Amino acid sequence: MIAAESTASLIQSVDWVAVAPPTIVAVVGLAVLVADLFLSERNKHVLGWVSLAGLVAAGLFLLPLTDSHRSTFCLSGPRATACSYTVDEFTLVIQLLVIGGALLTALLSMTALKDARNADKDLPEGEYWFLLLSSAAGAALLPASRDLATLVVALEVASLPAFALVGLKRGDKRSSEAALKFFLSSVTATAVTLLGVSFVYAATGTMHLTEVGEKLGNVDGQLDTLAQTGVVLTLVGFAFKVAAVPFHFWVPDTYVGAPLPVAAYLSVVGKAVGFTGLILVTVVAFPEYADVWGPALAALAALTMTIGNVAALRQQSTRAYSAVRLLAWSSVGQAGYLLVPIAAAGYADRHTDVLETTGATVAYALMYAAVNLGAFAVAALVGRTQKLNRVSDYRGLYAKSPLSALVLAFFLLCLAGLPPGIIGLFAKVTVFSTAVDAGLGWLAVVMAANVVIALYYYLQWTALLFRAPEGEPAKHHIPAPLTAAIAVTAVLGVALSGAPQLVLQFAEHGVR
Amino acid sequence: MHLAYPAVLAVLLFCVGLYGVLARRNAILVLMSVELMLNAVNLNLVAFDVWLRDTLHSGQALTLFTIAIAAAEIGIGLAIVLAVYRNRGTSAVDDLRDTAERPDDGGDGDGVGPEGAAAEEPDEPAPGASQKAEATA
Amino acid sequence: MTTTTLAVLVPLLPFLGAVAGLLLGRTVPGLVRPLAVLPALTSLGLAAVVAVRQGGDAAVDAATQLTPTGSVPIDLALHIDGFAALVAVLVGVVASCVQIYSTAYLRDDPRYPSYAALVSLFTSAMLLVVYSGDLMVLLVGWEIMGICSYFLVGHYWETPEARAASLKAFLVTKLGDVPFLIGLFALAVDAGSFRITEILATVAQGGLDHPTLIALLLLAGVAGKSAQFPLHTWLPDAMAGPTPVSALIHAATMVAAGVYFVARLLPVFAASAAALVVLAVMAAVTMAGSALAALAQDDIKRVLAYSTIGQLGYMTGALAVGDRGAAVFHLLSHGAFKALLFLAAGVIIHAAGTNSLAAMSRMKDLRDRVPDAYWTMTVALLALAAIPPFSGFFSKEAVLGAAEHTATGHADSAPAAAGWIVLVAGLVAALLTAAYATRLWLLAFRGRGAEAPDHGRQPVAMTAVLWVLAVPSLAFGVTVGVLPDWFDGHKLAPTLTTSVLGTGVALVGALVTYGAWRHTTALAARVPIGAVAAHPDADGGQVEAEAIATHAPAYGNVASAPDPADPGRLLLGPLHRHAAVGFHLDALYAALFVRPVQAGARLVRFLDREVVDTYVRGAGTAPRWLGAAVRRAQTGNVQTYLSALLAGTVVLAVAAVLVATAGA
Amino acid sequence: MQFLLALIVVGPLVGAAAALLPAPPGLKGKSPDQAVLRHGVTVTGVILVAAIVLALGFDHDHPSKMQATTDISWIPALDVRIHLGIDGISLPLLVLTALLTFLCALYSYFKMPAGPSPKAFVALILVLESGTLATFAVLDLLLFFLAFEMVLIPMYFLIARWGGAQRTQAAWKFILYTLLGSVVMLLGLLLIGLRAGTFDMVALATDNDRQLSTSVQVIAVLAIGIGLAVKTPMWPLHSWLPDAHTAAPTVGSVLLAGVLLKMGTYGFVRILLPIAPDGMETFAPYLAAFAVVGIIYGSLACLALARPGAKGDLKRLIAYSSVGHMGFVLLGISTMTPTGVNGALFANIAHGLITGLLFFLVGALKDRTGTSDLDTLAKESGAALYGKAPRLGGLLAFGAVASLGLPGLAGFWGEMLALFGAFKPADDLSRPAFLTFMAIAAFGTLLTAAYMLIVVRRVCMGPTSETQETPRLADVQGYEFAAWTPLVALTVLAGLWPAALLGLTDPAVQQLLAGGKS
Repeated sequence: MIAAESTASLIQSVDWVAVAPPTIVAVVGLAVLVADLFLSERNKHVLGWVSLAGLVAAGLFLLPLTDSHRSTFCLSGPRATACSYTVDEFTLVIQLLVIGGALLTALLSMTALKDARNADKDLPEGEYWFLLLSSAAGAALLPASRDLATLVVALEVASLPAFALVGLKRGDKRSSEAALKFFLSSVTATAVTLLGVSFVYAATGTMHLTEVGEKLGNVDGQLDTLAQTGVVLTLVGFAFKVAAVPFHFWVPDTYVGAPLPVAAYLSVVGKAVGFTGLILVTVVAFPEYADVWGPALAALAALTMTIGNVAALRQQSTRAYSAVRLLAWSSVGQAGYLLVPIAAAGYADRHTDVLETTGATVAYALMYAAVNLGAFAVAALVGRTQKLNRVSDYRGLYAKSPLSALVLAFFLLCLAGLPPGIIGLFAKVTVFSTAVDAGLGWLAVVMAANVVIALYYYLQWTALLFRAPEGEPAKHHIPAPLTAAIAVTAVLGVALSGAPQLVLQFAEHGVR
Repeated sequence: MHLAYPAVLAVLLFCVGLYGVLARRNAILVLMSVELMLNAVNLNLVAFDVWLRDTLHSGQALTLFTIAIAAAEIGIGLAIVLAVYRNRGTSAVDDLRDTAERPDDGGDGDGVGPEGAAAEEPDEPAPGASQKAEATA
Repeated sequence: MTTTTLAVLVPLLPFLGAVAGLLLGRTVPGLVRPLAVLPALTSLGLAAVVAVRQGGDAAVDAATQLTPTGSVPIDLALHIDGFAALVAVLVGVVASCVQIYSTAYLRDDPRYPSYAALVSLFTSAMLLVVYSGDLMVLLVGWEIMGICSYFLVGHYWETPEARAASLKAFLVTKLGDVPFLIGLFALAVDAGSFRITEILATVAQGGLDHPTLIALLLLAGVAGKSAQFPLHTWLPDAMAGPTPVSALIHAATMVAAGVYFVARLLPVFAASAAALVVLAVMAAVTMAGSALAALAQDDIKRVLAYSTIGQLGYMTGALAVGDRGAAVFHLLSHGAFKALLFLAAGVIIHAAGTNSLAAMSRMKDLRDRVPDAYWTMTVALLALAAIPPFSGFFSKEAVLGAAEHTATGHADSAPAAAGWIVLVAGLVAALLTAAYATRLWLLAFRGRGAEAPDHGRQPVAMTAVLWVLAVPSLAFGVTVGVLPDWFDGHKLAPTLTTSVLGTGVALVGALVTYGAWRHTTALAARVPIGAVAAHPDADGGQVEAEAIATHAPAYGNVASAPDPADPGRLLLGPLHRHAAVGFHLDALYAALFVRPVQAGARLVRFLDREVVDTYVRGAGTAPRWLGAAVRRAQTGNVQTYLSALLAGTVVLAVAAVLVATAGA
Repeated sequence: MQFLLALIVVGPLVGAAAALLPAPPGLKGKSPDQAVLRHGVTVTGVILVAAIVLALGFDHDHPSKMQATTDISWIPALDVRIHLGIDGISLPLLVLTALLTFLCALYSYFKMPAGPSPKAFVALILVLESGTLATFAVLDLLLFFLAFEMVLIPMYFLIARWGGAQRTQAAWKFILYTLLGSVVMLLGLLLIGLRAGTFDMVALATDNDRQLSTSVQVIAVLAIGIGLAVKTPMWPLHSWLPDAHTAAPTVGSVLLAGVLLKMGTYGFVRILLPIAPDGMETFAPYLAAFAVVGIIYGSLACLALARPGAKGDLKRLIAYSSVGHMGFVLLGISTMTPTGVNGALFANIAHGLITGLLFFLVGALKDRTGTSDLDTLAKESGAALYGKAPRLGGLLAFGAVASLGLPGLAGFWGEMLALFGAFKPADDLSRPAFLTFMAIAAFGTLLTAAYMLIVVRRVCMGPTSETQETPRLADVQGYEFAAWTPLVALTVLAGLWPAALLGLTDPAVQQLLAGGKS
């Protein structure tokens, strides 16, 4: 009997419903990989629809979890509260963001894959879908993880397939080169993070975030500097994924080299992984060391914004792939805005509205995800005819396809934060208010300057859309999935502009 | 044994790996030094686990995970390096400069390149090769 | 119809006439002349009725609130006492005469409709100033007069002189109006209202805390508007406008508004003795300087302009000695005969084809060509020179009597010094006035040489008006007995000593000039001078425009002419050159005001382009330059990326730890 | 009444959307361009009628009470409520905006500015109108910021696509400069909103326990003041205005000068004066100093441009004159007295009418002679416009005279009351400082008169040599009369009967300055 009990106590009870979303995505991924072996070249597109269905299913599974807080993989015995996998509102929102982002990327990928198949540039479909789904699974796992081990594993599961995805265009020299750069940078960052984790483990003796939070309070004397170094080093890995400044060098090269849907995926879901990790680590694990990571993140945010916007400013519109590179630099700039609320959380008084300030990051991220994916979708549309995807190729898009030009203009102005992009404006206002509330006056002024610099290149591109086109405006038919992607993002953007409360509610009462 | 020995050894190992990553030209050697860094962290974790006498042995559990992750990384890393080697004939890390927007010299080069390509693009469908060729211009 | 409604109609009718004229001017040409003349005549009649009804006893007061302002409300108020009633009548008379005269003078001028509308707008503004009981509404009338004078002086905008004169006229009066406005603010704040009655009540209780400063501020505005010493330079140049305009604006009404304003608010000025002394000095300098300058002018209208400045000096002198009755009495009589002089001058210029006295002195029996102008002008000149039976004698003696009364210490309202200054300057000016009056009469009508050109009879409208105005110039002295009960009771009859002194001095002036003229007239034959207008048979306005335009090229400068036969040149001797150009005041003002402002303008232009813009452009290039640096850092070599990554980590860790330890 | 105000604010947006759609068959005019321009005229006409009905329906006995208010929650997270309402201060501005936009639409119906599709032109003007009307009608700080920014993109495209020479740089300078100002203003608004707990202007204005401490107020006034000063424009932050005006099309200039500049000064009166009085007291002398320097600087710049041989552009000159006039408005506001603020609001409306008229006239002159450069127009001694086009010359003279502040026309009352306010500023402001400011500003009126009349001399007057028949310019057309007579009539009406505006604004300003107590 005792053995039974002891064995019973050894086997953890797993709450399958809580774990459902990432598991479904992973299982479907495996199914796609296996199915790829049996399918002939002709009906490879079925895999696309299967993956799409899998993602939708995972999305639906989020619904039952909305009511209660569920935790699983908890420690047995006295410290029952420390669980590795917790599903709370924050997790659900981020999982919604990840799965939504993956869904839109899938839509873009279906067109990209079909074009690649027509132009017989071999882009292996089976592997593509498997890698995409596995990366999505990793990304979905991360927000729910509540201990450092799961966090690092989730980070790696999200990143490794991404390296492969970037390098998937066989025979394309730039794609493999981009993959290598992305790989080397990411791996180094992960090594540094692991080093940080080990130091934190040394100082606190536990891996669970909540316990780390308590133990960090009373670290004895000489381990103190070790703990502080550990805290900062742990942030590096996630700051790398968010593409904060000193770790942003890989972004333009990778986005240019990677296939466009993958670049879109990285800019949205990759970044989501990064700032979710940052929030969990800083807000849940290291509240005691707020005076360490607070100023660090504030400096990072200011630097990221400025460097991102200023570099985007200098993009010449006639350079090859300048459109994608501009979107890359703009995503670096937007990462700066995402970091501000987290930095503000460091300055807010400890226990009252700590989570309310990071809620602003979540709200801004939702807006950024929808709008950025929309912009990438239109870039993909234009990229289908103009191979080089230069910004100057967008001249006179209004004459060719008025609707997509209007939509792109709307997205760009949302990113710039100017009406008619009302949701962009209010998201920025939320971020501004967290900075002002936390007393980060200088950061707010830097943000103000960055809004102006950002407007320059966003509006330059928007103005270009409406200028008279050179040469004959070639009417071209837009494939179904691409139209679906653009339509979804556009409707999402306009709906949110109408009722920003849907997104900004997370900024109000925090994300428990 | 006092904790300091393995900790210092781990940090030294980490620094050696770091040097390898920064100094080495050949991609394979860079991968090896990355592997070295990860193993330094494993050593660190195991040492702390023993020192803390952690009943849950979470340090060693994480080491197992890290080893698994390192294996996966090396798998992908080698695949990528192989692809780079096949495409460019060299795996030297520091002359992979194509995706960068060459700031000045290539400035107009890039500009001219695509123009040239765009000009000759419409008249004949660019086979994969020519697409590659002009991209490297 | 109560007196108030009549009084409201007086300024309203010309205003409506002006608006109608401006709107319908081009569409219904036939209607223009009646629209110009009728409102003037009816408002004259109504003004007379109001004057009779008011009859010198209690002032007619009525007010409704024009607008709240947040502190001191502005009311649309009427305050008609004896002075206001009579001055309104004078304005009505002169305005009607000018309108009738203009119908003939500008017969075939295409821009007559706008001209007539502006003159009636001007008349309504002047009547508003005369009747208004609220200082802010007075200021509205005050400035509308200024802008009407600007447009009317600029009537011949083809000629460069008119373009320059109109701008100068408006700017100099506006320069005076700026301190004037500040003075009004001070009054309003101390009295708590813009109403004249309240202000006078406050002054009575000694409520003004800086009476001298307020008086000086108001004086600046008065000097600007009434062309007194410091700000008089615009009046001679304003002669570039048509003669009827000069007759109305620069003789009878606008320039008199300043004097009228001071008369209305005399207690404010009387509150500070210093202000009265300043006023006296200003009057003295004006009288003497302008008389000298008048003697040296060659253009007939500029002589009259300087003479107007001198006579206004007399009125301000009377105010300086605290006797506003004498001042307004002189204002009324001067208004009549000076308007007559200007209108007659218009006729003469039309007949002779030139406005230069030198040219006229070389034409024989010009007086037979224009007999009406000759006789009426002689009457007016005698009145100007204050020869006994004429109106000028009585009004000027009233002023000199008041000055003598104060000088001998009897009056308590003004310091004796002011009295002496005004008396002495008055007598000197009387002598010089007689001198230039005789000079003008001799040069114009006693010319020798070629036969004056004959263009037939002058239009009856012009000559009739001359006779109408001749009546008051001749007979106005009779009313010296009945006027005081309209004014505040001071006796205006001429006292013996001043009248003997004044008349004697005047006769001496006339005789000396006659002697000088007999001596120099022989030279006239040897030095032929004469520039006659190109279109002698055109209407008065056309001839005058050409005369003005040709004077500067023909004679070297717009004021004097190189005529040795001019008695003025003999009398003034070395002073002649300076007097001709108004003692170089224009050059002084140009150096003091105009040049620094232009230098300031150049500085601002430089500042705007170089300094303010460079900051803005610099702010633009800074991010661009930073962007170039970042793009250069993007080398593409992955090892630089890694080293940057690790360096960043180290820097971040060290900084964070330091901040934490320093912080903790 | 609420529905009317909501219609006024949202109507133009719906119109703009409709303008982009292909014209409905009913409205098909001679050509699609004609149809869309007619659509523009009808929409702005409806809005103008609605504004006039609103003004008539407005309860003139208590203009200080907020009327026609709608108050529905929009974003609880940011505590943003769609709170619209008008009182004595915002009603005149609302009507002025509706009128000016309607006149612009009417003018461009007959004379389409050179540039691409009129469809986009009409849509942009309608969005611009909606933005400006919202700015004056909104009573929530963040909505004020949203409306403040909604105006930027349309104005940028108006200048960049339909403008004249160097339009791109001018458009960039305009939008980036104003955006920086408005984002800095956002910081101030957030500071107030977060410290005081609500973004609602009425609540903030009437709460007298002043949760906002003086230091917070000082920072807020500085931040918001900079944003509003850029828009006004105040002296050192004005360099975008001349370029924007020189490059903008006629209609763009009229709207920019007539309406957009008012948003800055309205912000001062509606937000800073009631909500942060202590902050304003610390900054009042500096604001007055900058305003006065602005007056002198603007006038001297105009004098430099008007000098023969300076190759000055007429539109640039009028732009600098706007800097001068807005200097008076700021002086009025900085006195913090009912008289001064009344003067500021009156000068606001007067400047809108007069400068709008001037820009229309200069635009017409530029269409006729092909250039607005003063030297080419007035060759050496004047362009004699009185002779060539008497009515146009007359109107230009009227505009110039109204602009230099002739009493009896609208321009005078605003400046006079501002000076009168400065003569006796609020009791805790230093009297000698404001007296010197008043003296300098009064001297400024003289400079204004100087350059205005120099312009009249060089453009309207001049030799008409009968020898060669001077090329008769086309005199004022029918549609030009239709567009300009309302402005002339209103200028004269406001000049002769100032109570029409001051009656409305005075009670509202008294209550505003008294901290909403009375």
